[in-house]
Amino acid sequence: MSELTSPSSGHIRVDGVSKRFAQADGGGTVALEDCSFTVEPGKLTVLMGPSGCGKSTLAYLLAGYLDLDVGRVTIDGVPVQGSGPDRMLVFQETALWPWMSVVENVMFGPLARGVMSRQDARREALELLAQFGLGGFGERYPKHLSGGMKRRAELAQALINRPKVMILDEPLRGLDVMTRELMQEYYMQLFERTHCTTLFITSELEEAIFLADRLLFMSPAPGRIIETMEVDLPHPRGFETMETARYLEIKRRATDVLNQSGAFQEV
Amino acid sequence: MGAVLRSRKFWLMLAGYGLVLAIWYASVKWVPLKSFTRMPDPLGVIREWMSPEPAYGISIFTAAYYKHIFASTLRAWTAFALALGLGIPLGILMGWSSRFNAYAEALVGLLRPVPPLAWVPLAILLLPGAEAAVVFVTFLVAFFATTLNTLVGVHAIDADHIRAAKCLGATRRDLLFDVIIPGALPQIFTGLQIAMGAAWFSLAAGEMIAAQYGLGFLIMDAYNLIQYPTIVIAMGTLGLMGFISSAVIRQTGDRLMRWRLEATGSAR
Amino acid sequence: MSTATEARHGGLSVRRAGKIYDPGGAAVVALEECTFDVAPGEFAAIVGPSGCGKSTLLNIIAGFDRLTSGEVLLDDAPFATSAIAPPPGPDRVVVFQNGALFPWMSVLENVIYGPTRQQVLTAHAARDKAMDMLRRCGGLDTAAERFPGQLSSGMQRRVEIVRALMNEPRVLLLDEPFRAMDTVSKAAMHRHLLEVHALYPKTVIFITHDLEEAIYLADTVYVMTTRPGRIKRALRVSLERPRSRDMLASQAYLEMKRQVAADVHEEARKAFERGERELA
Amino acid sequence: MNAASGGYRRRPLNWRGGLAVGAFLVLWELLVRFKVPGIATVPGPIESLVVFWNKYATQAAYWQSWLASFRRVLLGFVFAQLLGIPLGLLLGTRDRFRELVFPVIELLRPIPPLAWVPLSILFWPTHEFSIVFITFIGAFFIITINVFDGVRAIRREHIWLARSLGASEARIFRRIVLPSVLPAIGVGMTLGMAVTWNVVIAAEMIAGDNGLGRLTWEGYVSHTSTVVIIGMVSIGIAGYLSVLVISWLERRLAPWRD
Repeated sequence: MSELTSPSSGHIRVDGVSKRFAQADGGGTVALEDCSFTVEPGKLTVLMGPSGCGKSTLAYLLAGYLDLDVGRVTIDGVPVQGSGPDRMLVFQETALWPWMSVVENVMFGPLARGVMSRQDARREALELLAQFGLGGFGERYPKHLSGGMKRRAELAQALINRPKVMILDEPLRGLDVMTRELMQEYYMQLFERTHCTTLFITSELEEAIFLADRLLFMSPAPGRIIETMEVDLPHPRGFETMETARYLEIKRRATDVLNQSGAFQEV
Repeated sequence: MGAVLRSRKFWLMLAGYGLVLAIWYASVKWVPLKSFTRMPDPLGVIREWMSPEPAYGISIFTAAYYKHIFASTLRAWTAFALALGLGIPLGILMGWSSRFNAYAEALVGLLRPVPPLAWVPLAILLLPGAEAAVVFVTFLVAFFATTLNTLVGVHAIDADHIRAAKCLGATRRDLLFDVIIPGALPQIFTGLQIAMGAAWFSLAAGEMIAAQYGLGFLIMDAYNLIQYPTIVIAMGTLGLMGFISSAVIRQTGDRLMRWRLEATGSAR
Repeated sequence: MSTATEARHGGLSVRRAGKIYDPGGAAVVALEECTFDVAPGEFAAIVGPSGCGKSTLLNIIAGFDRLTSGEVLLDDAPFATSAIAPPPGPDRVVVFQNGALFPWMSVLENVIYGPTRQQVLTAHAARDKAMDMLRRCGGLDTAAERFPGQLSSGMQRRVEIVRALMNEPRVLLLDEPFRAMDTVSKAAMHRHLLEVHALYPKTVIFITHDLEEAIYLADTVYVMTTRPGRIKRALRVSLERPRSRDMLASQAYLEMKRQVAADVHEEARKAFERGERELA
Repeated sequence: MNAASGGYRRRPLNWRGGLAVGAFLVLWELLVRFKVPGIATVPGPIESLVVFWNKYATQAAYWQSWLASFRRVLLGFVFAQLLGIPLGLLLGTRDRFRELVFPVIELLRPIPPLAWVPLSILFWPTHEFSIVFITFIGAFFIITINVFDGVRAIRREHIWLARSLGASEARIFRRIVLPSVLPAIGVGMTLGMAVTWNVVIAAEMIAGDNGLGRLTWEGYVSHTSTVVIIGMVSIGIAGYLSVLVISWLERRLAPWRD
């Protein structure tokens, strides 16, 4: 597995970020209010919160898709300016371009920035797809792939650009529980190979604990970080990690945090 | 209301209308080409349209104007009603039983490519009088749009709704009225709006070719009698009546399908 | 295993059920030699990977599909065989995966639809029973006049369960009802379903991918193999009722889960790999 | 605008469909043979075919009408796409331009294309030009609105992702905006072509001196109903072929869709 990222870079600092969406009738909804946290380089940080608490808004702000009007976001000390290949976001709904073959989707980044010739880009894209178990699917259209396979193709599409940070916005939402568990294991193995700084967003508690080195809890809307929890489960983590007493202990503490945050009332 | 007045959108809209009128006026007045100078100018049209004693007898104050409007509207809505009355049941039947659909879809497929206005000569020959011919042609175009969209609506119904109703003891008749019709209604109304728009398109042509009165006839009549401002008045009125008819259908749809408004309207 | 006294009937026995689909000549064996029994009033969960025939089984019991071989008995009377295909009916009501409330009817109209269509109750009696049931199932009577589109997915699912129970079904069939929900609303729905099952004890067939959910809710958990679907093993759930969330941390629960999780995980992996091979 | 009233899905004509069409033709023949009142003036399918084969199929003038109509349809249609597609793209991507121009389009759109005939005759130097202008109007609004809707339906994630990867605006337009709008262009063209044929026939009846519409109208004026039938069937086939070509083109432009 060629060294995909340098684990030392990708330190994210978020200070006092708020986001308000103005509506046509002059009113407005506050999605985020005074949101502050850090993401350690080379670590897998999980952002956990109820649906509708502004998690995706935060992801879009970090990726540079939404304008930052209140607060500061820096990566390795440099303030974030617009979007770029250093911060790759994998959307909740797959965003592979349906009219391009899978390999073309993956090659798009390097070719768009002109950092590789077409042959090199194709070779590396195919090699990466093979490592993600999609060896024979390069020439297929995205719609011929299953949900799990599309996710892996999107990871290849992002990682070929050697991002400093990977942001994943509830990537496993909508998958059935079993495929989900298999994909959770897959992400863990991928992270343990690349150590790419990752911010993983989810509303599933077990998933959050299984993946996280550090767990951030978000309050219901308007979203704020209300609690941080270190998850010292040993690596490599696998399917059986979820049976260990340590895991259950963390799960119990995390459930208490969620109860206090009022995240459990019926939305 | 204040917000709308201040919004950029409103002023740009006005600017757009103003620009078009200005270009129209300038080109008619100052472009030395005959094809431009023959054109009626906007001020002349508006003056004619609004004046109590219009030079050519057609303005918002004259009875003749409303006689033409009434004739066209009556034809359009008669044709539309026929299309609705025949198209919806046929569309539902085609969606409901695949065997019937196999027969019907082939016949529809046979007749549909023939542009409705190509029927005008045959319609005049076969049907008693030009009136029936114009209404028939208008009906034809609305009928195809209604039938096909009703068929799409029936096919788009969620199979779980049908299965749920069966679980709850619904008979075939119950299924039709409790699931099929309400489920297909949104797509049926899409079809009805397309049908009404298409009806006014065909009506204008039919009236221009074969009618003795109505807005389409008025356009050709005004052209033949070199009453050019009246051409534009009739064109504008046709557009307006088409727009109003579609709006009426949209409103009826919203009222009949309150559940769609309530759901999308209210934040969950 | 608690057998609720009121549930006099609703016993279901599946005897060597088989189902073969024949899309374009390539015979697909969905079910083969599938056998298990559900006692009256018992809450049975069926766990298996996608494509293992769980839904096929449900469709056969509900009357949307027919058996190729074997038979199904309802209260010990032969009910479905390769020859007899029972029509859907109010004695076996399905709560669908993506919800099937009629969006164009109010909550109340949805709930009284069954009994009024079968002329089992007058409109007035149906209304009273419906309001009573809605009130007891989480105070849903306040939403009686609203349209399903205005409710949260959790509330819609509860109304759909009430709509099913209004018909006093012998068997309640739940097809992965909480699949699309996140942890928070799923936990609330589990609590609700257990309360409703205590109030209105019926035989329940609960289809799911989620082993944890199955053990937490059911009296018996049947693990199905990937296609062709067969019962791989049955697990008697020893947790007493009423169930509570802290039981999920108890040793008894963990032991049961450990026994079955390996099987379920293995079937999931096989289905996942076969799925990808078929796409290749 | 919805596809249901537009393109024809190529489906194998099942035996029931064939039976229905056959029954329709036989019924038509019988009605004419038994001089049913009202239908008597019209020739049966067999007679129409015979007359067509002897007097029209070999006649150059007949095929000239095809050419005249096709030329008008093609010219008007192509101009409508050349103007309508860019306009639709601009309306979809430039907010200020949309707020200025779209209300005017909404104002002119409800006016039936045929209503433009008198002004068109006045404005354009020849009848040919005026008819082509009418066919242009027929297809123009439809393609513009469909492309406009197509651009607005582009998922913002598709654009954001391309920007993140460092793509220039030109590359985003070429590799993201255009491909995702292609299906809408296909629908707009298919619907536009159906309307264009409808419009050219009427325009020819009102103001044309040749073409299939004219042929049908002269059949009516000269009370030779056979010509009316031949004209109508020819128009139907011409219209069907045109829409088939567009559907084929659409599938070629967007191979990833089927």
